[in-house]
Amino acid sequence: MSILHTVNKSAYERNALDSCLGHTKPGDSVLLIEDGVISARAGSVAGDKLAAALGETGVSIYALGADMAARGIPEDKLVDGVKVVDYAGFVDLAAENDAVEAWL
Amino acid sequence: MSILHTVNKSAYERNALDSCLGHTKPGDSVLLIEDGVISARAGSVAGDKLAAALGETGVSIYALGADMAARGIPEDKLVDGVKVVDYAGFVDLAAENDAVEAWL
Amino acid sequence: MGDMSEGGTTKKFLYLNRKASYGTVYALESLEVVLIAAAFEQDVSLAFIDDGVYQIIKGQDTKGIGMKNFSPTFNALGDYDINKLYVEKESLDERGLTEDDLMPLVYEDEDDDWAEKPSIKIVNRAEMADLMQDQDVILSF
Amino acid sequence: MGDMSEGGTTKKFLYLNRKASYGTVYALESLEVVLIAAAFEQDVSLAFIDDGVYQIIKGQDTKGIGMKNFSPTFNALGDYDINKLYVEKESLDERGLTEDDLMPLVYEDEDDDWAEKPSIKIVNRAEMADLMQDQDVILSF
Amino acid sequence: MKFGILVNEGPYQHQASDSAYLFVKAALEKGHEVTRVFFYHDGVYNGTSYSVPPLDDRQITKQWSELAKEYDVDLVLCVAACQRRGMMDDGEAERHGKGANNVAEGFRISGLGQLIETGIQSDRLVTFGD
Amino acid sequence: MKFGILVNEGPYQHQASDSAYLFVKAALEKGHEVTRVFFYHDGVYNGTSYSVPPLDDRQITKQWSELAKEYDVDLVLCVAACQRRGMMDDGEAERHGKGANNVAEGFRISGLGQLIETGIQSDRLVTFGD
Repeated sequence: MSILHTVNKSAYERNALDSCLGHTKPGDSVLLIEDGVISARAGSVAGDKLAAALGETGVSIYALGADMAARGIPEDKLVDGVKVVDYAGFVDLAAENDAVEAWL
Repeated sequence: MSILHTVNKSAYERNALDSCLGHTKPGDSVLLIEDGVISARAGSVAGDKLAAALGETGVSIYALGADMAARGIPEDKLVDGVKVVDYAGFVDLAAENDAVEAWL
Repeated sequence: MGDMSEGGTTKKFLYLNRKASYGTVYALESLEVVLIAAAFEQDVSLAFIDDGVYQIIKGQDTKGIGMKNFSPTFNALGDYDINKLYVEKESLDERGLTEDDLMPLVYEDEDDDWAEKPSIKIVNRAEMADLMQDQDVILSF
Repeated sequence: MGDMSEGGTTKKFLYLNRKASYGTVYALESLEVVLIAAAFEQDVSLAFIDDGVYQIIKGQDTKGIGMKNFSPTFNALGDYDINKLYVEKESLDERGLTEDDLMPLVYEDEDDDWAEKPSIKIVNRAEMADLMQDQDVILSF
Repeated sequence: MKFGILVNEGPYQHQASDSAYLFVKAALEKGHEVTRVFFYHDGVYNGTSYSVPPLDDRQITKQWSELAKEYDVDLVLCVAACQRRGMMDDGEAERHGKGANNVAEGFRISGLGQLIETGIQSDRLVTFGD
Repeated sequence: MKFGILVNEGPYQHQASDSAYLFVKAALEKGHEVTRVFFYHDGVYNGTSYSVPPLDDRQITKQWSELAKEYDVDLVLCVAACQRRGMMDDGEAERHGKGANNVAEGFRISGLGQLIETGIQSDRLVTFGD
């Protein structure tokens, strides 16, 4: 079993990312969409948290490229290890995991 | 000059209370309404933060009684120093201060 | 993907409640879906984490905000065989709450001579994460 | 409560922007009000704090999300004599951003031979708090 | 004292319009003047005449209409928000070739200038949102 | 694979319905099946036929209608949410003595049971909200 967790709000505005990361299991995936991508910028408070989670929790972290572009976040400013996907990749992640959990 | 700051979300869900408290001046008032009242419960993480703000920032902190009651928070469980007001009291606070700033 | 029972598919449904009642409509609507879902004979669990724990706090009184107090409806869940309400201990602790602050929700266990038993189970964060892994469908509000 | 000027009341309006663009509509609507407000000849300031700083970040490209990129409209503010855009340094720092990541918004100063000057002022949190104290009307989105 | 009110959210989903209503009612009962309630963004849904909530739920639109009538409060729905969100009065319906008017009694559709005007003419502007 | 979709927010205010639309489109273009899109809470506003957004803005309701037609997707608006929020089809309009139908092409009003059914019949349920 594995879960795709979606987070659509910035870690600066809401507790959704923190709460999500506290409830993942190794093998799970976390996808940042909408304002959620703001958390993935390197050299930031939330980015450091994500980097730590990548090292400690055994989860994979993804960010939706279309939402990054809209918020002016280039791929080379992402936290190391965060992977960029498009909507087709989002669909694949939903299919590859056994359930999708939205952290609204 | 003084400002009435309104905060309508819990400090556990959003950063609005933190951001608000970082932008007050001595003599300002902060009014917790809606889910914002959850932050005012004594013996909690947010409650401790509010207690510290009461001691350090020179602001007055209020909570709307009707919203406390809806969320099962009795007056005797409030952080010491937080004052309870009704809607008429909310109106008075808005009138007594020079401007009202909503932390949405 | 779930077992077959009584001619239909039975899946594990988790209702994820992370917000308090009244400030937004999600708590009320989550409860509405749970009640409707009872007719579909699925395997239903409710999770209360973050501010969601406030949904089942004792002593809610909504007269002053003009809304209906729907918290008594949680008492009816047991009659619909919905008796797995998981509340996260860390979420209670952060908010200065204990199990005693929650409504004493119960159900009658038909496998144990209809003994009255508590519907609320306090679990820690790791157990809550395990519970999530065990679901077919997770509904977030 | 504001001065009288050209037969009408002039008040100090602060537009408080705390949310990023596109995730919610508030950023766009705040900008719409600011543009309309220009016709009323009020004393207008814009504050960008928290995720609001992302509203004026460089290089926004919305093709992939199907929405209109309205960030170029910020360039027009100078032509409407709206040139007091206060950005909080602490909010930039937390997010790993610097002034160089922001759009280079400018206006032409009519009192200085139409010299081009920056509209963005980076201020610290204490200065932002002082700015708020100085307002008649604070519009939050 | 003159209060202006800004409501940024629709009814039922968020508590914002309930809070705004109770604030306005309290202000009026204390003898203050409420110059205008401006409904912006999803706030315009507060003015729909098509709403038929359960009888044991609050009737938000009706409450606004009655308050406006009793105290002569100006309830304004932002026109641009209405266009995106499917709220129209007779004028708008005709302009867009739609057959109906779903704006409730006591509400009117107008422009954002009315919000600025409210800020200028009120002693305090109080905002309710999410 | 069969996807079911839950949309909890209305159009324009939050990105939720945009994200849901782009996800559904991508899933369909990859050859997956989308059994149903269930619009709950403010999500029901996605189905208003009265919306007339600016021409340079996205036409969210129309996009849903067209996608539903092209791929035969079932777009369901929650009836209880519709009643509170002023969305009605001919049947509801008649029942409540209102004169109009503001449900756009391709959408239909039905009960919450359809959401549970979607959860049961889909391989994955994906939720978009605020």
